[in-house]
Amino acid sequence: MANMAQTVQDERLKQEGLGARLMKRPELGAIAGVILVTAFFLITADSAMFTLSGIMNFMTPAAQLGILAIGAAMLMIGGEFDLSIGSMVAFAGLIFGASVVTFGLPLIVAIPLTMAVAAGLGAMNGMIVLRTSLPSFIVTLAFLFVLRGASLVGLKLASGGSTQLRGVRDAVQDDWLAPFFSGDAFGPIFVALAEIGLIDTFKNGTPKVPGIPVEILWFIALSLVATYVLLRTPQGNWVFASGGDRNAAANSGVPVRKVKISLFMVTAICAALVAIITVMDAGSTDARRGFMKEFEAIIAAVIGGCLLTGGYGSAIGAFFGAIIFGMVTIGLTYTDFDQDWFQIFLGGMLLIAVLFNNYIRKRVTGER
Amino acid sequence: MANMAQTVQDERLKQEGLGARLMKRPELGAIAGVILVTAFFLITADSAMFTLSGIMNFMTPAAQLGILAIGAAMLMIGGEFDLSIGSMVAFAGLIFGASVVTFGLPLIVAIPLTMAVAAGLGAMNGMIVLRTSLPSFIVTLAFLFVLRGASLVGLKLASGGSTQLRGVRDAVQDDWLAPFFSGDAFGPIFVALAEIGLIDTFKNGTPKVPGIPVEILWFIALSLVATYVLLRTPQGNWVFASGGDRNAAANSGVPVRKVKISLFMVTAICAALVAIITVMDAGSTDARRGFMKEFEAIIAAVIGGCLLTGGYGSAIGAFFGAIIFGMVTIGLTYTDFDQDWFQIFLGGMLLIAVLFNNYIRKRVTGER
Amino acid sequence: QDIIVVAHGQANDPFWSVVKNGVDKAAEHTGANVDFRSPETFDMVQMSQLIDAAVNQEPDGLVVSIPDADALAPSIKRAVEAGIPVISMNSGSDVSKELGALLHVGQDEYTAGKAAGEKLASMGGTVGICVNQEVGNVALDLRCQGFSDGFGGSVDVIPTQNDPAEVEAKVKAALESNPDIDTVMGLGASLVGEPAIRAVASVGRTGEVNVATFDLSASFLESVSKGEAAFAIDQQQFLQGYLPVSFLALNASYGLIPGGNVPSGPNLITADKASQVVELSAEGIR
Amino acid sequence: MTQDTTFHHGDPQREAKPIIQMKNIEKHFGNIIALAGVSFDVRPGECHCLLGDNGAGKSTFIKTMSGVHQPTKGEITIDGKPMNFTSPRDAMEAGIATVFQDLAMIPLMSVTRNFFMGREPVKGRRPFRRMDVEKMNETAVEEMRKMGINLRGPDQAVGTLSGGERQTVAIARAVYFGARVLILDEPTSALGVRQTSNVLATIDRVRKQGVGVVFISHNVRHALAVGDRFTVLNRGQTLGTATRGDITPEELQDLMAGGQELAQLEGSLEGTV
Amino acid sequence: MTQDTTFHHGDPQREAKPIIQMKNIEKHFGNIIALAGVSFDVRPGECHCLLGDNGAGKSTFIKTMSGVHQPTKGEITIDGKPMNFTSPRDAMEAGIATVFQDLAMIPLMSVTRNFFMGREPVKGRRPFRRMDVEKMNETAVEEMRKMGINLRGPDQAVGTLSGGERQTVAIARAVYFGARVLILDEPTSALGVRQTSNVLATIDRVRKQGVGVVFISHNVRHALAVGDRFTVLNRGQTLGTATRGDITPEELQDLMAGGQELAQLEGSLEGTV
Ligand SMILES: Nc1ncnc2c1ncn2[C@@H]1O[C@H](COP(=O)(O)OP(=O)(O)OP(=O)(O)O)[C@@H](O)[C@H]1O
Ligand SMILES: Nc1ncnc2c1ncn2[C@@H]1O[C@H](COP(=O)(O)OP(=O)(O)OP(=O)(O)O)[C@@H](O)[C@H]1O
Ligand SMILES: O[C@@H]1[C@@H](O)[C@H](O)OC[C@H]1O
Ligand SMILES: [Mg+2]
Ligand SMILES: [Mg+2]
Repeated sequence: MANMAQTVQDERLKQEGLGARLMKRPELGAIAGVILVTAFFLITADSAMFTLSGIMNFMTPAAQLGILAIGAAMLMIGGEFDLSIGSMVAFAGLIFGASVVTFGLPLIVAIPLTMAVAAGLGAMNGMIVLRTSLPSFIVTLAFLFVLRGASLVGLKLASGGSTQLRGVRDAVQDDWLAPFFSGDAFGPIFVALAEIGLIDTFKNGTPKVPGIPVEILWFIALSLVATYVLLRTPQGNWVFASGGDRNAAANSGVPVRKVKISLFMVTAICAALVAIITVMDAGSTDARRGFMKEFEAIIAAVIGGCLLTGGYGSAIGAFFGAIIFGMVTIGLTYTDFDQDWFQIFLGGMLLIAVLFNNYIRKRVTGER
Repeated sequence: MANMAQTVQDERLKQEGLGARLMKRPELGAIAGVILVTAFFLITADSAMFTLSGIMNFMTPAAQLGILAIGAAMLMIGGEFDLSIGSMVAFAGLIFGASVVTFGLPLIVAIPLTMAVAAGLGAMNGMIVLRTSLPSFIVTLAFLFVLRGASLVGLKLASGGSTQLRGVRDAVQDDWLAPFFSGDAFGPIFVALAEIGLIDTFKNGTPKVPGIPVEILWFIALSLVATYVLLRTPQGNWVFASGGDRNAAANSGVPVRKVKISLFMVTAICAALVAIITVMDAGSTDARRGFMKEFEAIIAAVIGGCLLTGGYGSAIGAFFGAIIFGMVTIGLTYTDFDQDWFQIFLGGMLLIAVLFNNYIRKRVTGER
Repeated sequence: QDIIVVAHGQANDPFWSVVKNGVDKAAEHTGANVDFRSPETFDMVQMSQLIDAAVNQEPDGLVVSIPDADALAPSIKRAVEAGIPVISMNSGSDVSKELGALLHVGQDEYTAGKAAGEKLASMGGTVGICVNQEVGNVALDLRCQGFSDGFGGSVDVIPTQNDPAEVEAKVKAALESNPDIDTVMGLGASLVGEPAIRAVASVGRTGEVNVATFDLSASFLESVSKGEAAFAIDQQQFLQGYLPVSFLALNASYGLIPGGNVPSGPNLITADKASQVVELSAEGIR
Repeated sequence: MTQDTTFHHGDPQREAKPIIQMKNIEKHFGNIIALAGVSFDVRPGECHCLLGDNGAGKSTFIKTMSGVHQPTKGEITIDGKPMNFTSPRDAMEAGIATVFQDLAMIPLMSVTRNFFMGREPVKGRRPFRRMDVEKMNETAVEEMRKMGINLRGPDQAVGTLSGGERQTVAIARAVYFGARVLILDEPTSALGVRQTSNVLATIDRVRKQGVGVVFISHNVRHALAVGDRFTVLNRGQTLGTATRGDITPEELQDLMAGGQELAQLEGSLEGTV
Repeated sequence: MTQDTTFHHGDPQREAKPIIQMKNIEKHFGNIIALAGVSFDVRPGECHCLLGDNGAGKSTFIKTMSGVHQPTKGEITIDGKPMNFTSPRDAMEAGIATVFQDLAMIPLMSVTRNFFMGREPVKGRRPFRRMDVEKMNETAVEEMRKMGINLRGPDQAVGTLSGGERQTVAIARAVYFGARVLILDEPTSALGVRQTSNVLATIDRVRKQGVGVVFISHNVRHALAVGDRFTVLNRGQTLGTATRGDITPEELQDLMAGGQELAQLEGSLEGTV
């Protein structure tokens, strides 16, 4: 501590404001993007967007994407990709759906089972990548196809010929674990708040917001845990090291193989979690679930400041990246823009948000 | 030359067969994958797959993908991505379609115009990437959305409300340039070959294969040119250098900015070429053309040995990568397998082809 | 008056762009303020969120397509509970009532497929393929199933991705490896129907192999009128956009509503009618 | 040329059993033969210098010793027991710490994180066990200061350090995790005058504590200053091992240049290299 | 300590106009001040040594001179005309060739391709103008041989070369593209005995041809062997410039260590650094 104070007095250092120090963190730069996007929608969007229920509304997809994005971000920091997470959502959804509907398992069995299967597949991805030293891009791409195909075949088996498996809601509705993975949390509080008029209600008196969707809580919790792990534990240090330079890390004694395989497993488990939550919420699963989510997750991580080349990034950045992406995709529907222009706006907003975030960070840190 | 002969006699070198020397080249490793996939289909698929007409049949989509893949491979070697090439196919298709149908321009104007627009957009991509030093992944992703959206809006304008613009075939059929960009080449030769019985004919005597689809010729020509440029010209050297280590390259005097911007332009022009060929072949264009092609192009390049991190790869590798991808996608239809298994099979074959290619290369070169 | 349409297909999908044109036209005619929205891909989870977003804005009417009743039910019910009049269209005829929608405008997919199958069988077909470009969309599965049941003969389903070149090559591959195939049923006109016609031509069997497709495209209709293809199944999706919006506008103004579902299709377009429809299709109306 | 330094070279422990012994190590990369049979050992408390021309195979050899490469042929024993390192972590667990010629640092990571990479100190109980960040920062700054580098702060990214600063991080790290064997591959190449003295003094210090040191250098003076034995490699083979005192600096310098005649400039540069 | 070498130091050309002149250069990285006002010049035919402790700012300074960094403040003139390099290519075109401390090599590319990177010789006519691969290979092997490295082959990837081999590629390249100013940032750090003599001799040779050389080193002997003037940097500032003969080796060594007292070990290491 004394040392630090002393080095700060070094004549080779300029004074630097708190703002500048904060903005150096990759995660905090992304906040600038969130602020910009919020400002944009405050001006252009229907005021319903920023009511409590509007916020829950765009945070729900943001959270579902964000859970994936946090896994993807950790894996990217560790220097690898997983293109199979979208398909993994479908496949884990199938495993979970079949467990509860076809085999009638209780959640306490079905959920760990689903996660275990996902983790096993993630480990397999990782092992192939490490054993063959092929790029993870190509290995997990193969799994993208294989798992997507397996979901189709499996669904047809489980549902007797359809590509949709229904009846999950009925199967789980009385399970004591269900409230942790579906629906809205803190319902009674919201009802109470509505009664005293703090929350808007529909004409029939039910609160417009029945609670906080559980995925939002999972999302926040995971972001915090991931941030803690990355910044405060040895394992987090290993993740950065493995992604920064695999050989240098291994030569310094980092168990690179274990780290990478664990990251593949974590990412797969995140996908399984999203699968469980969305399947329970939707009450059904189909062969197209999670389609393209692998890319959206990577996008969110990159918006949040992760480098594609590994070794740099943050979970909190991915958190804000997912929120930006969620706000932009849902937010545009609150505006009066014609749907034909949707993609033009989506692309434009993404670019502007990222440019702005980048611009702010550079100004503040004085990088060239 | 004398030097080289001398260094080979170095006592610190083991003898090495011609095979080993050849296999060290990234492009030649990919041939192993092609051979494996061919062997697989020779056993499992209907014999129609490897008739002349069957070969043309899978080579046509392979060539369309391959033209994109060669652009993508060069850009990847140069250390950047372009996720907007799929949307660029749609957008260039719109520009081209509108030029010939709506404005009635002759091909000699419409084709350069389309390419110029594409090149301009490519340059814009590149300039944003270089100016902001944002990852190209995120910048071109924004263009993915923007160009896709612009194609829709533009098509509706050009066609008066529909998402399909028709009448291209009628508009171009008498243009002297048309045979270079559509239909089949060497028709007369094939007719002659058919007459002497070297090519199968339909009952009415016309050859079953009316010629070589022009995209296949473009594909081969581009692969050769790209290979030549990469291996034998200073510019090729700069591409490897820029992708290998941007700072080191710039510090050694490589004009990294120019190189990268040119590569973005080349990639966009490849997309425009595919757009022109497919729009003329189909006679129409619509807003969904080129959907997901950016990923397939990257996949083909990676199968062919390009590294995602840049600085390594080959155009010939991408050539074989596209052929592997094309064969695997179309091939299953020739087999008796249940078509629901398509994606499982696609993923599995991709993985096996790449593993095999990798295994062969390692065995031959003695890498660990 | 604010009316919101949430559909599962995108504005750049040729089929849905026609629906959207119908929506826009109705907006123009009724003077209502109408929004058309859809998820970026076929994504039921996101679609339910879009419905929620719409409900938050408390519009005077809501139009939805229902390709997966389980997934969308809670959101639709929430709309109904919130007192928003809901009309369903395109898909979901079977569940529409149960979820509280006022009525449904669309065609029954299975029946349409079956009708097509019967027609193709009557044209002499015995061995067919059903080309599905959107594997996993249950509505499309139903069509192939209906087709297979109505057709009677042997039917293989060929899944493809979204690329015309690939569809063409796959149809050609199927025709070459099984020369007995005499019928090709496509589930979309521009993505499957048109390349299928080219594939049939390239194996020299134009006229021998019957090509039919769901939905319309101007190019495909031209082929129908030239006799290169058998027919297209029109579900007049313009109506699926136009009618619900007008109904809801009238409902908001005067409380009027029709007493039952409106079947907008199926409507087989064969050579005799095709040429009249081409122009309308090119304008995005059919 | 100065050959007698004031270091007290203790008892060379000639009779002590070697900690690590490498026998007839060969290493091939594809068709390239980098090592063609090299034998070498390190005894506790000695500094064994590995010398040789550029490309002789020194780095390849010590990478084999520290588990980075598996030898193509040959045997490694530790305390007389055969050993087969499959990763650098194995070698570390056997008590071998290495400063690699390429330093094995992650440019994007901070000095502290690089310093402790793979061996982070923790505090607190599971599941709240976490890195002891203050201690890490303090230690890193302090160890660097001992080597003669005053860091501006422990959170500067290693990629933005100067060449010598970076090399010092690698040395300080290896020394800090005080092992049974310390391998230094050209540790002083980028160092300033002061930093070099510090490193040589440090070698002397740890040697006296009984650690076996392997020291690679192209600088005859540095080698003579701290070395107890000298092994010279040439084109992948050993030219022999000499003991301090048995060899003159001139002989050693000739051996280091690969035993070849020096370029005709040798005379003119006498004493400068 | 040997200070008189047999190099003939020609006419120091004290009166010649500087080729390049840097005035009050400052360079900040964010809140880090790497250079706080440094002035420096190079005259034709002289070897100007830039010396200083680790982290003093030497590399940062020569990067500014070769167009890698733009100075935060200060002026650069070439032949008296103000210059503003926006890229290293600009500097090269002005006749400045540099060996960077990090070498600026692409590990995945072959020796030949690295050697000629950015300045490939071509043959044939447009549009068939192509690299003259044979000539490139021959030249690369030959230039490396001149520096004392026998390559196995010109197509070995630079990433698989030994440290000294790699450094030699960078030096041979800069020398080959014989410029008006040759900047060498610690060029001998990884080199063997023979290779070092060769490099020092090469510096001497090109200087005699009228090239201005900037030479950075931590080795007092190397500096004294070839230097005509000596500028010492300390913590981003100039401590002053001395001319050959006006300064004793001991003074220079003290200056290089940043003017601070050497660690207490200095005595014991006398003459070894
Ligand atoms: N991975 C590799 N692939 C091919 N050749 C290699 C590889 N690693 C090293 N070599 C070759 O082996 C030889 C020995 O290299 P090494 O790095 O061990 O030399 P060194 O003695 O450490 O030299 P220096 O003093 O220059 O650091 C060199 O000629 C080098 O080109
Ligand atoms: N990009 C950068 N960002 C932040 N600080 C930097 C950057 N580059 C250099 N520095 C700092 O500037 C100072 C000068 O660095 P420089 O590399 O010029 O030193 P040097 O004199 O070459 O040292 P050495 O002899 O060790 O090579 C160092 O303290 C370094 O930490
Ligand atoms: O549901 C839609 C269907 O009716 C149409 O035929 O094709 C596209 C589908 O999205
Ligand atoms: Mg070495
Ligand atoms: Mg330096």
